[in-house]
Amino acid sequence: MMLHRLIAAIFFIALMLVSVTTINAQSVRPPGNAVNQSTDEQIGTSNTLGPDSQSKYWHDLRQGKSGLSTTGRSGGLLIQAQGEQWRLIRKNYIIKYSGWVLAAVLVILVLFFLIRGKIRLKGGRSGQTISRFSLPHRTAHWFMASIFIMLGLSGLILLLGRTALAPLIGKNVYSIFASAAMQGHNLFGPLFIVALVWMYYLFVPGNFFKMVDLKWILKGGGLIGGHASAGHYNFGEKVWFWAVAIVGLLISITGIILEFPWLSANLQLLQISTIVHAIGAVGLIAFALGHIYIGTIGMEGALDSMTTGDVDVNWAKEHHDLWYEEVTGEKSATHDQGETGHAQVYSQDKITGV
Amino acid sequence: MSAVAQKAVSKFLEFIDADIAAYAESCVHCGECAEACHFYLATKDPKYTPTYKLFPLVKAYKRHKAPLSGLKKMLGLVPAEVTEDELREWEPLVYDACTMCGRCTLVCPMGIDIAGTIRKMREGFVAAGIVPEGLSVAAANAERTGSPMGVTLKALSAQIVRQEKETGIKIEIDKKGADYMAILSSMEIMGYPEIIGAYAKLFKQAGVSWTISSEAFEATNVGVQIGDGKMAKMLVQRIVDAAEKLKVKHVISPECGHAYGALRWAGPNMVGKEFSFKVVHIIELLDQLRREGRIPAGEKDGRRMTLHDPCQLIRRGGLLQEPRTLLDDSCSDFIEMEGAGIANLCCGGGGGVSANERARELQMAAFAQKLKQINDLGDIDAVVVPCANCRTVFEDGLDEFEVDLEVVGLGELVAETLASK
Amino acid sequence: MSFLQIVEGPLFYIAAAIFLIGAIWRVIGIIKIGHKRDLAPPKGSGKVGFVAGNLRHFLPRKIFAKRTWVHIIAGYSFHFGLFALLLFAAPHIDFARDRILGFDWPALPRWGFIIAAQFAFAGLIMLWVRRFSDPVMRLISDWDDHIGSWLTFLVMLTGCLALQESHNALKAIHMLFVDVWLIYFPFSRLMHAGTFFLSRGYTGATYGRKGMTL
Amino acid sequence: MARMKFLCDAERCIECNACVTACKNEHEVPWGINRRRVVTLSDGKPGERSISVACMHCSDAPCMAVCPVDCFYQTPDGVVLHNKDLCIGCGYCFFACPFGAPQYPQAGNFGSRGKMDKCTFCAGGPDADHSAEEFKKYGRNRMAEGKLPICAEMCSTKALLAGDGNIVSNIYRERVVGRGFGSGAWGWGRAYPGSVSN
Repeated sequence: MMLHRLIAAIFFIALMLVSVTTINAQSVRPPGNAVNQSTDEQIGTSNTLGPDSQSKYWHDLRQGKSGLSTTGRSGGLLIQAQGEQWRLIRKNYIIKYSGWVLAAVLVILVLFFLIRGKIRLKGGRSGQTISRFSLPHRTAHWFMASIFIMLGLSGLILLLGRTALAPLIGKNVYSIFASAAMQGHNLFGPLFIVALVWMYYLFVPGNFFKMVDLKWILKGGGLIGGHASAGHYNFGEKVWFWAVAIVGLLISITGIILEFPWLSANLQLLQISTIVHAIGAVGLIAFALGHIYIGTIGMEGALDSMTTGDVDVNWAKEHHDLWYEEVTGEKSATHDQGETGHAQVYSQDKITGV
Repeated sequence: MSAVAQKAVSKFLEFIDADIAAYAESCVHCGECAEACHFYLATKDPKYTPTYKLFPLVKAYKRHKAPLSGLKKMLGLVPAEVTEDELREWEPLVYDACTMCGRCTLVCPMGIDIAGTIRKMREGFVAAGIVPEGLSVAAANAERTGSPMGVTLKALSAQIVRQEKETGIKIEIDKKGADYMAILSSMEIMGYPEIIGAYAKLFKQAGVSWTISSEAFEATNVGVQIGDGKMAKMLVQRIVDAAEKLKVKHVISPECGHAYGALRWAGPNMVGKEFSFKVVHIIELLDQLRREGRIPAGEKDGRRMTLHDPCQLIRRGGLLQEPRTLLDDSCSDFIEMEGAGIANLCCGGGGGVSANERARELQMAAFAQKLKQINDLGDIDAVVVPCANCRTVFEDGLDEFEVDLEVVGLGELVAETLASK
Repeated sequence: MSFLQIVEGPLFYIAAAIFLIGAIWRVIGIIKIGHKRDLAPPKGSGKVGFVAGNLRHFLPRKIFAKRTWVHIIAGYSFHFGLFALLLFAAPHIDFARDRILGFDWPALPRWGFIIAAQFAFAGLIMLWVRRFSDPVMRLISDWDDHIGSWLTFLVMLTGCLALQESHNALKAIHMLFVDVWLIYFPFSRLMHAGTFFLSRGYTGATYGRKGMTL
Repeated sequence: MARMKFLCDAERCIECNACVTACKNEHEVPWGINRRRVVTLSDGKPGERSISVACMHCSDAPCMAVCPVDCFYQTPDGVVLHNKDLCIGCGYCFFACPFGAPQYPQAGNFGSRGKMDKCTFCAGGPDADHSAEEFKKYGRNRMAEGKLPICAEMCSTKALLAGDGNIVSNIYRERVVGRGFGSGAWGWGRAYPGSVSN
């Protein structure tokens, strides 16, 4: 039953997407032998006192057939049929599962931390550092991070508040939170786009996938054991980057549609937007939790790259050996033979003593 | 608080006027000034951020002198006392890492005159006796002979005789009632004595009556550089006395950065009275003579040249156009470096830094920035450096980096390209 | 008396008084320290320099702007946004009319308010983020810088969260932060808003007297 | 307890829009908001029909289900009301409502919707009956006065029926019988599933 409804929901979303994009596809010429029927004459009975069944008439209205109206935002639309589907998807899938997904990610992270512990530097800290992220990179990252956190919190309050928060603090207090969250969410939304574009521009070099990434995946990213070579960004970081870029773009577009609803008179578009927006956002938040974990308590020395911009040389050798070689022209000796980085050699003074 | 720190702090407080108070209040720690400071640009070490160099003085101000500081003190919200250790920590920042070039003021959104404040801060360091050794040697020399390099009258006389021989023009010393009295920086006397010949040639042609005093020929004011008010005053007084004795109308400040400011702007305030003579910078004077047609330009120098803007003359002296008009007449292939003019980079050795042996490495790092600016121009035959101190720094630096580039003074260039009568 | 009535009534008036008296006290205090008379014959006018210095420092110089454009944009964006919000937001004008001045002036339309808020927030977040990601800024920043940034941020944030104008609690929180901000102002670096014209002007006057180009 | 329902007899509605006007007047709703509207089908063609539509006060109301702040409630009479003090103007009820009932003041102002407004079945809101706040937020509370919605009360052709669902369906049934043909009343299949009368 569950599976059936899920499939139906996915099918519905796909259908809505298709219907939006193929709105003009109805201009297909009918076959030559088709009987030319005027659909207008089919509406209603020919005689107001006649005995005809009106089931077709009402059925069409039920499916969203429009009339004319001089007043009201919905115009001549009598019954908006897809609102019901939207309600079901939102209540039964998005709100229901997004909380569990986020909780599950947290549990997995806690379990991972308990089992694997902090990923330490095998060689300890060398005391020598190497520059990893420039000031603009760091500024853009933290700009994005602060806006992401504000949007994430306010968004989750709106999405899950009625289920998770309102019973605890009461409807009246929760309404205050929700009002603030919505205003804040709408306010910071456009800034996310600014941050996204800026970040994409700064971080895209080095984030394209290469053969090394396949090897990295095969070795499980070195999390399970063994060493996986990586350039400036490893496969996980690249996936995170592209997730932010692509899902971020989706969220931005749908967010604009939702924030400026008069841009489109199409209610379906708004409904699809809320669904895409919520799924994308929950996905990004889940990913972000992992990102925050590995960047802070998960891995020794990782946070340095975003605070001072300089990472320990041993950290660079252990986690981004190919990048280290590329920058210093020096063998890091931690990876397999034959996986040399680019031959571009920089001067030694990129490394600075502490 | 130790007695040493006490001395420094009371000197700080003595020097904090409304200007410095406004500066201390207005700094929002935006960090822009770092981007203007050649020491920061050269090293990328945050401690060379100009506003950071002022911290001890600002602390003292906030604790003792700021309005509402009494109220804040009751609530325990004022900064702690400045300690001797702090002063010692800051000493290299205040002496080695600031040429008082004032470039930071240009970038500062609050217009804070950090260079001028550093100058006053050094008074506190001198009072506490926390001064780099190189500078104290120069100071001792100046006290003894009136010249930081210990140039004696005998040495000057020898140079004058040589220049007289070379130019064939008689240079009168201690001529009473002359219009102009020239003073020179020790660097010029010892390193570039041709300037004396140039003066002779130019003034002869212009018909200017001038002289050099045997009692006060030294322009360099090491007191200003080191921040010793007493000595600065003594050195200025010496010039004032000589000028009054010779009854000159003008005193010519040489091509030397701090000397001009020390005499022209700080001088009257130091001796506590208005001068009976006018102080005029040699570039100003040459520009005036040129405009009056008294020193017409002859054949131009064909070498490809650029101009270094000495901070104390151009940025902080206001002589932005004068050297350029003079150069236009003297040089046929002149090219400006990027960022030339008021915001040009400092040579890295002003404000006593070049006299401070300890700061040599830092000075060279800063000079590398300057050198890059010049190298970016491509092929350059010579760089005009109208400041004797900058000139020494240039020659020292070019030597260090093994760059072959001629450094010329502006006065000499004008003299060389003078139309022959 | 409700919480809102307290924070926009007596507490607001007390805070405003502290703000005004403190800020004026401090500016006058600085001016009263005074200077020694300058005996050197001037080459230009100090008064003209005072004004010129104030105006000149609004404009960044090209050579530095190349290196610091992000800070310049962030700084201007924050300050312009903040002043647009402070002076032209409809609720602020109503508040000024009803409680302080008795007259009003045209307010920003709602979209104008939101755009101004975008600029103000983007700028402030950028400036603050830079404070801890740039080693220079880390070295020179102190608690006052961070508290000032955060208080201003919270005042702006709570104001914008109350944009629906339907919950007294949200308005009261905004007013509470406004009161705290007003009280904090005269004792902190936020005072630069009242002293910047002095520091620019004094330097400008020095430059003006010396005939220096700005 | 009676279950309140609306019914619009499409065979009788003459598109006079008096229900819309009466509603606006009775509740003094602001500019741009119409709690009720009249939709004309096959306009100007044979078989033209008009239907007056507003909130149908659904049994399983979608608005109630999707509201993030849970501001809707249903009276024992089956009337769906909402609390404007809780409403944040998110617009989700409009996304979900089949009948396009929720309305928003200043819609389009940079995405800001004011607090949602909709037909109350002339039953006011959560504030005290007949209080000034109630009138300002929700309009007149005729139900508390023992009266039925104004739109139906003043409908000149009695096309719009409002009141106890059983009585309304009885009237309609009689009409259908009298007219000699049968069909489902407009909207009932959606709004009151399982109670369509024929």
